Amino acid sequence: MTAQPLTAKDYKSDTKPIWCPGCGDYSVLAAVTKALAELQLPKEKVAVVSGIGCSSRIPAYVAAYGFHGVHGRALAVASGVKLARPDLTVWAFGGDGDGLSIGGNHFLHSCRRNVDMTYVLMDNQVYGMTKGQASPTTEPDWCESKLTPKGPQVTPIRPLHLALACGANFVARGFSGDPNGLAKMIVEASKHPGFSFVQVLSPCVTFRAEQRNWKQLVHESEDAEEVASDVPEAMRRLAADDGFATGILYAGDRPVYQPMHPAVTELAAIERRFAS
Amino acid sequence: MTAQPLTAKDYKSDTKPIWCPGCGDYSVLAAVTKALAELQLPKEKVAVVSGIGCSSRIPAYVAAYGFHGVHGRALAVASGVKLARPDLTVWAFGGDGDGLSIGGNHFLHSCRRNVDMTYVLMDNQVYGMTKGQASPTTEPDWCESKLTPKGPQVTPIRPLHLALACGANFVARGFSGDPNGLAKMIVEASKHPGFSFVQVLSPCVTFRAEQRNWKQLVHESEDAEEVASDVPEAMRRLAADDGFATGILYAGDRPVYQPMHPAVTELAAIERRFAS
Amino acid sequence: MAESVAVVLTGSGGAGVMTAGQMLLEAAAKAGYYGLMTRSSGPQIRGGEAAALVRLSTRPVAVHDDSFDLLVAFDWSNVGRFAPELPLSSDSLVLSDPAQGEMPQEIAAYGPRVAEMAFGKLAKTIKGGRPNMIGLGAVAKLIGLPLEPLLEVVTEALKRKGAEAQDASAAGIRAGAAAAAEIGGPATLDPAPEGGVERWNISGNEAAGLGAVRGGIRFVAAYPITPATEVLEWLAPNLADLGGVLVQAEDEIASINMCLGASFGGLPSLTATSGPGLALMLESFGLGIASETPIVVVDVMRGGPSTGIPTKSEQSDLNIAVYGMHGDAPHLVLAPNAIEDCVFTTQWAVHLAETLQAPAIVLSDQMMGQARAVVPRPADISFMSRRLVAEPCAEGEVYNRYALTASGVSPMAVPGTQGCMYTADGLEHTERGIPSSLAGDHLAQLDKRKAKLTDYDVGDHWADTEGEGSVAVLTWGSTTAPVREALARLRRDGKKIRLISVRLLTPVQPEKMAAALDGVDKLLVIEQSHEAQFFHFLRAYYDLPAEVEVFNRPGPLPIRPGEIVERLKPWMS
Amino acid sequence: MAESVAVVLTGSGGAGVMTAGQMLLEAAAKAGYYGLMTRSSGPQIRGGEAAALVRLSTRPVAVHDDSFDLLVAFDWSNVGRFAPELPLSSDSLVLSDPAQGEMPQEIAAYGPRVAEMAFGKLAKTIKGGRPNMIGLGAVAKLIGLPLEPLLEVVTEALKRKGAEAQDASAAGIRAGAAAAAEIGGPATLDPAPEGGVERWNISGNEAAGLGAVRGGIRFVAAYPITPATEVLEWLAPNLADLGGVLVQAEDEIASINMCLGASFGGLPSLTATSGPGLALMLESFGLGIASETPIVVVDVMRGGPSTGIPTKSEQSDLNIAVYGMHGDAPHLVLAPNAIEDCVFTTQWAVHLAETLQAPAIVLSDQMMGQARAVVPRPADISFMSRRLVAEPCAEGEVYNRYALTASGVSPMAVPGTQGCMYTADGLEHTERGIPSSLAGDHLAQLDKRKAKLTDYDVGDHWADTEGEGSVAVLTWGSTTAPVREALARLRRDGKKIRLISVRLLTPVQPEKMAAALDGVDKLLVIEQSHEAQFFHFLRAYYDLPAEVEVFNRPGPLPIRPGEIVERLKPWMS
Ligand SMILES: Cc1ncc(C[n+]2csc(CCOP(=O)(O)OP(=O)(O)O)c2C)c(N)n1
Ligand SMILES: Cc1ncc(C[n+]2csc(CCOP(=O)(O)OP(=O)(O)O)c2C)c(N)n1
Ligand code: SF4
Ligand code: SF4
Ligand SMILES: [Mg+2]
Ligand SMILES: [Mg+2]
Repeated sequence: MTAQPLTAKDYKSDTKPIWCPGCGDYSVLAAVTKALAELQLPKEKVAVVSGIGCSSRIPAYVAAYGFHGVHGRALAVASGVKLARPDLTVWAFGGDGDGLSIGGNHFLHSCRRNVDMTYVLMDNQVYGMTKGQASPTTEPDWCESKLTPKGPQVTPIRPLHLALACGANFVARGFSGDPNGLAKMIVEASKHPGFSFVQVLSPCVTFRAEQRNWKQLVHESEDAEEVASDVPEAMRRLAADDGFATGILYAGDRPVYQPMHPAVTELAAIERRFAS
Repeated sequence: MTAQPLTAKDYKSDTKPIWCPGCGDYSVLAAVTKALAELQLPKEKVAVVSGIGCSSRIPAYVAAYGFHGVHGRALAVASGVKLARPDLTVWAFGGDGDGLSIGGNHFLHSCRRNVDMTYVLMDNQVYGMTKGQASPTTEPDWCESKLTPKGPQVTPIRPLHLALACGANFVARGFSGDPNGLAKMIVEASKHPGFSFVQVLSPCVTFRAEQRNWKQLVHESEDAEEVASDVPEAMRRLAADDGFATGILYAGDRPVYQPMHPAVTELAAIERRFAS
Repeated sequence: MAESVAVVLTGSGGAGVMTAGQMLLEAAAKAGYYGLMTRSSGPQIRGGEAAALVRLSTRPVAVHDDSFDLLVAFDWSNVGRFAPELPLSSDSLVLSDPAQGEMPQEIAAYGPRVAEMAFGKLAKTIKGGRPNMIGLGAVAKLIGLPLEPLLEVVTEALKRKGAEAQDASAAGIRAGAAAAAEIGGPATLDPAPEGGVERWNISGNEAAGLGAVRGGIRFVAAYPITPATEVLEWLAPNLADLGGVLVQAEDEIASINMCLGASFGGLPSLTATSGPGLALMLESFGLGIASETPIVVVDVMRGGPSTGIPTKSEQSDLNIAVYGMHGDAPHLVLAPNAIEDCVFTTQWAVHLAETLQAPAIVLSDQMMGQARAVVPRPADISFMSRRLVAEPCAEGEVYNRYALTASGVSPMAVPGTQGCMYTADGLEHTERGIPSSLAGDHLAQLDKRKAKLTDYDVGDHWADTEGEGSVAVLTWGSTTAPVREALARLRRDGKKIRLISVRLLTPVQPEKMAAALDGVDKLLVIEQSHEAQFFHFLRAYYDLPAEVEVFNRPGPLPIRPGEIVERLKPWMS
Repeated sequence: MAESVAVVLTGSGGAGVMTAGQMLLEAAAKAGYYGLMTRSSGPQIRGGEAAALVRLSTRPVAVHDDSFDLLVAFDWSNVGRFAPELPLSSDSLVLSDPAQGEMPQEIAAYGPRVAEMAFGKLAKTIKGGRPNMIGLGAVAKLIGLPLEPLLEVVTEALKRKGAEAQDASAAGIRAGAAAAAEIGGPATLDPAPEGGVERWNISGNEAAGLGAVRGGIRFVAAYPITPATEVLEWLAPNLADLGGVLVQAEDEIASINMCLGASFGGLPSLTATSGPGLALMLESFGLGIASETPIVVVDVMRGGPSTGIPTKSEQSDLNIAVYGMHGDAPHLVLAPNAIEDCVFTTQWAVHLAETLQAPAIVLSDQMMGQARAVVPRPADISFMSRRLVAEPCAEGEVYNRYALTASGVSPMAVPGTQGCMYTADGLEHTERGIPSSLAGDHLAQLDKRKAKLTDYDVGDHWADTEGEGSVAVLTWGSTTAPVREALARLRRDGKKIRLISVRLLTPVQPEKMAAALDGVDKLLVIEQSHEAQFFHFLRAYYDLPAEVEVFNRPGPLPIRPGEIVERLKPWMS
């Protein structure tokens, strides 16, 4: 059967996003469907997993199997899917709150466990869904939330640093304003064995309207041509990071965690061991 | 009143530890009481907080206020104590499972929040209390647990790397085999403003008997005289870390998170705002 | 003339229906009326269809009426999907802009009277004019609300925008009122009551926050969640002003553990959340029970299970609140039964938690929490007792943190108290606080933790009861409001009927309930839960009359007074 | 001669009482007996006082007797603290080493017969001899267990240690038996039954693991916790051998979410934990309910609340298991009632979860889980139905994941199935799976999720019932064992009495219960919980006879058959 190649549009579901007009997440969705088209993955062999948040609504908008889980647990669900079904391509998505606040522990352990999947963190430095509170990536002096009227006063998490320190096997930063570039990056992340992490700067135009000018701030990383393959080198590069440099920072070769192997025994043999 | 200075013994409670004979935790306890004596803190002004695990039993053995909480939440409880009671000296304790597995998210966020307290992680690279499973610091090929008969197969967390990446303001490693050195380190950690992290190598003689020879492996860090005050430099030093180098690695000067301030209004004035 | 008039304003995101609704409520308050406003909106984060539901009255109103008198639609985008929330009758008036197309089928099906008003066109006649202001003016005219207070409110609200904006809005209001002069209003409000009752404009979530600080809460750690976030938003700046603090934690587990730490440190502590967050807190809530560390958790309930329906109300967290802890875990569960009662019930929860050294859950819900009402100022209550703290111990004296006392409450040492150093523990323990697995210690401490709650005399606050007769309605929480209104209607018709609205769910009060039910032979239990959680809870712990019926329904549609009257009619001879 | 004999071996850490106990059990099994062994130890992680409690019998025994016939103390260190767990009678024999000092007061208080044996000295007479082997030999002699199987077991166990160790132990056993010849045994076992019933030596935790794999579980993600860890320890290597996998997760929340992911992927999935872990899992358990993703959670209950008493048993997680989720959240709760029933009940739980696409909780407990028994091989059961999966959809066909079907169960598409792509969601949704906050969708899905459980015919497995008459005992879980034994005693005395032991706690089965209770006018509810959680659960959901009494007690002391007989006597005319 020589089927027509699938286009990005084929990977869009017919569910209409609930996002605000102008939200960066639309472009992330576009990048995802482009990436799927680039990879020509059969729709039914892809699982898109997320938590809760504006960004986490993405699975329903992709024509693939999806799991819109609870807040903060996307990576645990995604790990379960991939460990049980190594034949599927598993992509997890979520916001900076979902992934780094309530979900921080699963981020830490997913980085080090190195299940072969891709995690796209749609970072808008705010909790969009709950109407604009500070997230772990918010600046310490951002005073627009009534919950932290004097700003969160806490040093933001730098997602790439954290991913590297926790052992992620592929670390990159993209920008929703460049869906083509982002699509390529997601393709690379997905192809790379193990746990791949992509931070995407994706503006929240409603609660962080000033992020509209991220397009002015975002620039390609100086080291973009040459991906680091060693953690200290990647760390060194990050030392000068302004948070807006895009590109693939690091690609490592740690062994993938895939502990499921074919059966070697029958149940009856196991049961016999109880006989006394 | 010119009271006698308190000795280490004065800071020991009369509750007998449940630890196995030879457990490294006895020496951590000794170091803690020595440190308290060194600091001459009034017993009632000290709060010792922990989670669950062999190591987490320590509060009851110290003559101070203590909170033996649930598994993995020591840092959250300790943060609450310190935020509500800035006048107290707050020390949190726990194992590698308590602090880095189930408690990983609170570790991450405590490092960055920078409440003025000290966290001593008693690392034996195993879950002692539950009879010997792999922890996040266990070697990938350690096969002694029935839960992971082929070893955990996951890259261990390096606690100092993680603490640095998450923004801890003071980072050190000690060894229970040197209680005097450890006591000094805890004193420094406690005096340093903000969140101070001390990883203590504390052997589990029951489930990791081979750790008895840690005393051969532990050595003072080459950079011990000169504490790094800048994160990239500390990271650079860690690049060569063998996991057994003791000493204070890093001491920073990030602002302490202490958001409680004296009242500026009466409740009545606030209530009046509801009047329509 | 009508004692109360109910109005809905609907339109898509930019139409400003929420602003208009709020202004209407404030204007009515200024004019001496009471009122209530709730909101509904579509699934979009921003800019979706929205509805402001406003009821104005000469007496306090805690619930919407069976139907709305007036529906003003600035446009019809997706308004059809709200139809079940916006019941109309044939007496209702629908006012819409002919430029916005047809009234949706679902609204038309109610068979209301229809009138047109070109909000858009009229607005364009005014420089800077906006359709919602035209609509506001029309509403005022149609329901007989004087224009003056409305103009005052609008002028006040636009102070920062300058005179031009103020004038444009005022002109819009006047234009709307003028345009409505031709149209017969659906009902005209009775004149506002005379007299100087102090009235507040407050939401249930703000009220819970106020109750907390009245009760002495000075430490809050929490993680945002709909529909509880406004509790926190109110508390954050006000706690800071009062010398306390609100910490935004990394998750709900951190939140409750920070509260435990702060309360251990001596500061009354609270967190607020909704179902999913409460679920995450339960393990540590149990630590509060075992270690006898008082804390208060406000759960603003939303539709469940799981993520469910975050923006809609339901009374389906009763089970988890009452039974959701592992082990035998006695604790306090309270529920406010009206917006203004969120003040009292939360304050009382803090009081009970502190007095009994036990964690408490306050079950509010989205309906109360996010509704805004103009109500009489909630009375000041001051409770006498506080946390029983330990005195310093002399050298050699032994301090037993978990001493077995007559009341079950043991003096709690606050860090800083000399000689009383102890370790709070979630492991079972001796009186001293030393871990113990002995049956005797376990039983003694279980008895103690239970008795301190069941032996405490909670007085009359355990429930609101009213009326007499052999028929009773037993309910709780926000469902109390429609029940009260239904019963008032029946009483107006000379019927005898009792209301028991349970405020203190646990510890259960069998004697007080038996007294309240004395002489009742027919009982209707009313609640907003698919599984009839309240009814089964009552069965488990109380002896109910032989004839019991249940009127239960899940969210999001509220139970309306008229439905309750219908359900009761067969019993009303 | 006795049908069963009960022996305790005690001593401090190094004494080897657990090894000896295990060998005794195995030897008895070899000799054709049935048996049971449980353990008790002090708070120390290692090396503290310990007791092996062994009962041997000619028929299967699921519970310890009212008292022990023989107590062998290798030393007395802290053995007093076990006294309440080691009831003795005046017919009991205590055998202790005179070199180890006085019998503790608490043991002496039982007034047992006392004999001395110099375990230490005798051991020293043998090269490499150990006191516990002397003790084992003495026990065998005193209760009439043949030495041969014991020698076989010991020889087998020490195979790796070499002939010298084997000989030393054999010599020790013989020496102990010889030394005991002079002492009159407390009771002599009846001869072992003839015939070739296949017998297994299995713990409840192993049995739960076996039930899981029999049911088809191939994915487990879990976090260790006492007393559930052995379920995982058994599963890890065996799953690997069967082509499945056990993942040790970072915490319980990750565990259950990994299970949800794996089950979504099509693999039957399970996790095991105890109360604190279950509490952490509840939010995500609710996600399983709302998204209709089957998973099984085994909760091996321990003393609560909070960290409680990790090493001791209690039936106090019933509330959290039945009611612990936010929202209206129907799900399955099952409880095995004996060690070997852990196989069947866990297998059945997997079957029900998969068939009904609903999460299930299996409530085992420390008593069953960590006890080891010699029992007849649990029967093979095979259930016919499995998860209803969706067929591939053609282009243009719409797949409704949450279709409203007659049974409430909708075909579930496993990823890989062409054309059926859908998004599993914890938000309320339409049949298609699209988030919806409409009352109609909510009600339809709530009805569906409820009906698929309540309408399913669970057959006879919902409870174990036996006996007849107008008096009944209603119980559940591990408490069933002493009830069975008590009722057997009463029946031997010619009394009529019924047993209903509920295996399926939810969905409730009102019709089946009514049938089981038909003709009962006196009911005794028995459970191991301070709050009488089971009794209140029964009240909430079932109509009980007019005369109901409750015999409830918290852990850790088990409820003994004799106590039950006493409680029932007044009703036994
Ligand atoms: C357990 C739990 N806690 C809190 C919430 C409320 N909540 C929903 S989304 C969200 C944060 C969203 O922020 P982020 O993950 O950054 O996503 P965004 O909306 O910004 O894309 C929160 C706190 C929840 N649904 N569940
Ligand atoms: C919620 C919860 N999950 C699991 C456990 C079981 N548990 C108790 S201690 C422990 C790990 C202990 O390891 P660690 O923190 O390294 O302390 P150690 O005993 O090695 O000092 C675990 C898993 C628990 N008590 N609570
Ligand atoms: S609130 Fe922000 S993140 Fe959410 S949909 Fe709107 S713009 Fe996007
Ligand atoms: S098990 Fe290990 S960590 Fe625990 S007390 Fe014993 S030696 Fe120490
Ligand atoms: Mg965000
Ligand atoms: Mg450890």
